[in-house]
Amino acid sequence: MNEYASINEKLDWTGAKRIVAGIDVGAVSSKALVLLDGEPYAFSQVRTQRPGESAANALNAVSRRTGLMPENIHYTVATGRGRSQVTFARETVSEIACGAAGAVRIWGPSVRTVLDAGGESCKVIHCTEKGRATSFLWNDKCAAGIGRYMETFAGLVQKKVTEIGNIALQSEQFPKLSDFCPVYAQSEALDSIRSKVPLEQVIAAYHNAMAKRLSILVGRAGLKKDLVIIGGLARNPGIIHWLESILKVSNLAPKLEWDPAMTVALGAALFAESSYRGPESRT
Amino acid sequence: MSYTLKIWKDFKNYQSTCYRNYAYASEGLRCMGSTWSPLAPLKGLGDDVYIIGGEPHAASTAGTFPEEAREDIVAAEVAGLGFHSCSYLKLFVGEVVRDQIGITDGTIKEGYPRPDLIWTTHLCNLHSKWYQEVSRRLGGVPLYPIDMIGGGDAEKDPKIVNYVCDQMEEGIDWLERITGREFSDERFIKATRNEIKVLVLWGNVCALNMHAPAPLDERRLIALFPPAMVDRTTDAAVQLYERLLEEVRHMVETGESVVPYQRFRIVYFGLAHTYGHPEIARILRDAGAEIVASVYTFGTAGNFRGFVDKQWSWKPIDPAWVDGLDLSTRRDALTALAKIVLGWPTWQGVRSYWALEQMARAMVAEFNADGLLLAPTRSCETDFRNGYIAMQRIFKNELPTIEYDTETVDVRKMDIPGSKRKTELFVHLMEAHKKGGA
Amino acid sequence: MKESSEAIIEKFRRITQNTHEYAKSLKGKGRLLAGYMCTHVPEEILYAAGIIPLRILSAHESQAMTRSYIHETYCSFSHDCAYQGLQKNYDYLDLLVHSSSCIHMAEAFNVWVRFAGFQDKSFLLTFPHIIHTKRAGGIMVESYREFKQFVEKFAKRPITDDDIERAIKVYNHTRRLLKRLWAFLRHDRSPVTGSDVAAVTLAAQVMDKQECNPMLEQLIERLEAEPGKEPSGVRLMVTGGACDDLRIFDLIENLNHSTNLIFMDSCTAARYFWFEVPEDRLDKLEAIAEGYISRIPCPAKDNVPGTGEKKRFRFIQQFIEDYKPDGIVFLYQRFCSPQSMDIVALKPIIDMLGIPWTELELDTTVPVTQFGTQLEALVEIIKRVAP
Amino acid sequence: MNKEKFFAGLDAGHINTKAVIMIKEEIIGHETVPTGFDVGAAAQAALYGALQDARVSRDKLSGIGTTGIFGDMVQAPPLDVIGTVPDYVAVAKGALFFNRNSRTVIDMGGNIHKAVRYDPKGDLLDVIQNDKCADGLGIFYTTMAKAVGLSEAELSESALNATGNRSIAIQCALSAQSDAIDLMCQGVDIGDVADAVSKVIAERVADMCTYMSLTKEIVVAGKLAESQAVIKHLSRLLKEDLAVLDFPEYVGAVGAVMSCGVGK
Repeated sequence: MNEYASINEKLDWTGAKRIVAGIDVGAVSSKALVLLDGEPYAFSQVRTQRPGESAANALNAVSRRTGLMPENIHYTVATGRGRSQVTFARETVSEIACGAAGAVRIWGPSVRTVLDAGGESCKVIHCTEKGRATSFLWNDKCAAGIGRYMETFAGLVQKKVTEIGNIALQSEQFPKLSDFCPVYAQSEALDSIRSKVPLEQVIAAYHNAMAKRLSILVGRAGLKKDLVIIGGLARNPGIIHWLESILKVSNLAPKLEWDPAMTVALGAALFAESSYRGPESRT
Repeated sequence: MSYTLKIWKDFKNYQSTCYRNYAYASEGLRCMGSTWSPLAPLKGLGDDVYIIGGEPHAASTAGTFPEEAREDIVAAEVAGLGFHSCSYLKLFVGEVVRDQIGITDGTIKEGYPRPDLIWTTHLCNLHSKWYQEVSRRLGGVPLYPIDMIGGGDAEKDPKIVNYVCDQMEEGIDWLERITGREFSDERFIKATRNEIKVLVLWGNVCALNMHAPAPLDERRLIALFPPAMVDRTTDAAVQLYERLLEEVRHMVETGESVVPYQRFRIVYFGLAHTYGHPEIARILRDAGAEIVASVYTFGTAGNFRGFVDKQWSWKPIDPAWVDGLDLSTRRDALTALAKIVLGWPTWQGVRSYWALEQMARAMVAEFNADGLLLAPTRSCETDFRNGYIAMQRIFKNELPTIEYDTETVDVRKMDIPGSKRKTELFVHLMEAHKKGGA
Repeated sequence: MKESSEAIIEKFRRITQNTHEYAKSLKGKGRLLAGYMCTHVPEEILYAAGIIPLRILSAHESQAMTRSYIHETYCSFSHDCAYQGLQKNYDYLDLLVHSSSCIHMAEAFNVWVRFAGFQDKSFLLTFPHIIHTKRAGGIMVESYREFKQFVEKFAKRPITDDDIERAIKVYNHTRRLLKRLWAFLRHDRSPVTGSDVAAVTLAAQVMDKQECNPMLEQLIERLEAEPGKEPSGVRLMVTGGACDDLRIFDLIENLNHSTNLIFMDSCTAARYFWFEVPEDRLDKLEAIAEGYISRIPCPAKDNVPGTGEKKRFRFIQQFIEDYKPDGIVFLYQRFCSPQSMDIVALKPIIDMLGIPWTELELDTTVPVTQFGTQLEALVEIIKRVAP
Repeated sequence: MNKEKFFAGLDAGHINTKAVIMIKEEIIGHETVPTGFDVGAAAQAALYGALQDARVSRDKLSGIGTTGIFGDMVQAPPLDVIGTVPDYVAVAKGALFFNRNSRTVIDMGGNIHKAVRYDPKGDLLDVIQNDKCADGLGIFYTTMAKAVGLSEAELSESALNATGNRSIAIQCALSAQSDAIDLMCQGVDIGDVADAVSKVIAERVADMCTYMSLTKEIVVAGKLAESQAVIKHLSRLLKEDLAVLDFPEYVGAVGAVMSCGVGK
């Protein structure tokens, strides 16, 4: 998916009093999310290649879909690894604070732990009922890139990254792969060609291994309920299934009406909203 | 026709009994620590002293319950231990975290039995930090670490021998203070002689592998030395190893072996992993390649002639020498013990690259090896990783040499695909070498 | 016109950037140079013989060429230092000295000795692996004595007690000056930044102390005269292992939010000098041993026989009390196991004090956006940022 | 024409399966297909692709030599395999076929890399294979090209035009990727990122090579050899002239034919 934009048809930006945007320039994809008077209105996602450009492209994708022009936006907050490159943003906030704020806005005040499983990094964030981050754990170096490696893995098994997650659900039994390092897991997966392990089992095993690695990070940070998962990997049913069974939690699956990959951008937009309304609006 | 060891069962029983005693003892003293330490001083406290040692316990737990072991390690990482710390350590701490303990007889006891004291050594970066963490988690168990300073021919350096003796001497006062028991020198001295005897006997067993065919293979060696690790201070242990030596001697006389088909003799540097990973052992076996000597199985709980004027030898020490040792005073016994412990090959290599290199050279020569297999252990902070990479650089042009990563008990970090690939290549290179090629 | 504090700090920074150039300038003055890789080497003994000890530092150059000498799973600092030897970057050294250290730096030392031509100009001191054993001092004195004899033979001159006493006093002076410099960081509106202090401290480890001390005195004098910089922002304390990469400390003080780096507990910073050697003792070697035992312990050697206590934690808690950090940065070398064994036990203590923390896992390269994000997130948490 | 003896070489690797059709000493057809977890199917596809490319019908084949990590798994009929050799044997024979004076070949594949030293007959003298942490360098290169939105050829191209001198972690493909992306997020020029990516691959391969004495001439095989940027750094690090073989990706497959004692 190189460019994608969606819009809440019920809203119309022309009449809006406050138009703010959150831009999340992630390592793999850049997202833009626009709030109209505090309500999510438009969302877009593009590949991150040159962060500055990608941020602009994300916003342009919204414009093409809505006619809303960058100059119509009153306030923009940038977040994500490439946030420093977003020249048109008024301020930047870390994806940790944004992830917490966005997650609580979507899943409500019962959220205490947010697993942000992104393309290049995974973080476990603890937060208050108001969506304020109180602590976080960043993946250790050996657990970097789980998201992007999932794409690479899909390529190796010649499937779409959007379909392997479902294939992973087809087997509960399989020879385990290393759940310590994506490179090891990849090598062992390739080696299982020799032992003629059925492909769906290899795919399941790979998802199981990556979910196990994520669950170790969650456990290490401390699993305070409710747990929610955001970021690109949250779209992957295989990862969700294994996280639920390993961590013994339920309802990790994304909400139908909400793409979990938008959550951090939403958080940034919430920061933009409160900055635009001024300090008194801060919770 | 491959030979089956008669004494096999007795070894298994001895090991399991030691662990059961530790796990289920209702009275007596539970002592924890690296059994890679002088153990005799503990026996000065009485016969009702039950020992659990970090490495052998972790190893046998992994051997007995592979899946549990994997979960133990994960539990330790969830509890915050380092992703790159010793996996023996993590498995061990993992059991404490999960509040259970696995025993080699295949049973798991719920509720981790709290030790009364920890008596251990420190040489690598982690050895005594391991037990600091256990002690912390169990609410502060008294801990006495002995600084096993050294490497190289430390056992010949009076300043180091005295340093270790003095620590043990103070340790004995500490043991009395902590346990409120009176220390019996008589018991201690007896235990010391046993401990040294077992170590020397094991050295004799290993040295018999210089014969062709080598009577024992890596898989048997790794299974036969744990009793010496678990508790080598008892009369029972001495008798076990005397009988083993007798049986293996007889094998040599009759030219028998547990694996008679031996086209290639391999010298192995690394923690034994062929036991836990038969698929790798199989590649070697199918090609008639056997590991006939390995520094880990030989030198972790075994003593050899070692350095005689700076030249290393794997030739055995005459067991009669032990009976002749003058251990009339506590200090005599401590000195003898310090020397024997500092003389363990595995330790001499830890902080001395030249010792490690000499051991390898001597092993290749004395065991008439066709190839050198180096398998550094990813998570090991002692000599099972130090210097190994450089050794490939040094030996590669002298004889077929292969190096691949392995692990003690953390299968997630093992390089199964790579080790299979490289093992096949290894066999290919030894073939070519025999033909006068590579 | 007197030099400004900025100018003096710049001088120190330049020395950290051109350590070889500086060392060669000493050589130009006819001095003998001894490199060392671990701060357990008793510099005083070398200095007493007129030899300048200087710490071997890494170059932060990402390279794989040491992977065929040292195993992957050794810290990037040891790999990088080994590389400096293989690259012959330190060939001007007259001597390489090491004391049995953590396994990682020991491997780096081995590479120099075996493969980088230092076989015949190196010395390895026997040094306790547990610093708190009752007899540690005793064995240190014995191995110091052997070392002293070696140095006398090497320098072709006897080392008198007066020589050693003079060296002790020079080094103690450096330590006191560094402590005074660090003391600025305790207060609000410090006239000097933490990253500058880090740079000066690092420079001191590669300098002739007789040249270093006057520069430190000048600097402190200037700083005392200056009004403090802008009111301090969020106070961050670093605790961890070897880090001679000043980019990290600069990064910590150049975030989106105003921050001050107020303490660095590591063997390339506080652990290097945070102790003194008793002066005017009869037995000089005993005095040196006593001094080195009283240091902030290296995690690899920190275990009190009988209790298993980690003395290092007492220091850290004291530093927290004195320097009042708002947040803590665990900065440690990837693969440094002793550090991780400390951190697992330290976190509960830090949590109890209610101080937020984050972990930066060091490699040769610095992932600026990742570390930057982690640090900014930490500051946001401290400032309770929320929409 | 019917007297002509046609032979096929199949190199079944972790990532790609390569096939060549040869007549005597001449390569008349070749094809690469992703192995994609079905070695048999990939072998068939590669073989038929190569046959088409050579305009030779299946029944004209006198025999097939196989090699590669899964070389022994393509025996399934209707493929009449006349011989299977290990990848390091084939790559030596293949390298010698392409360059009679070569004595060392550095083979940089998708998942693993190795160096092989051989005598004038192409028989092994020494072999070194990569460490575990250096697995997947080829995959990494492909992934990074995708990440920065370039083809692999373009990645090499822009690396060669790099102005800066950036470094990324060399621990493994994972750390390297993570660092490369970090540079990207700092807004570093793509050329510099590409250069750092090529450099890290060369570093790992060069380091492995230092275990062995590399006898001249030294040649390079494998798909990564197509990256001039990688070769540039590799030759700088080894301080050696490196000749990239024609069809570097097919050296193994050709070697498989040669190893079966045919093509002479």
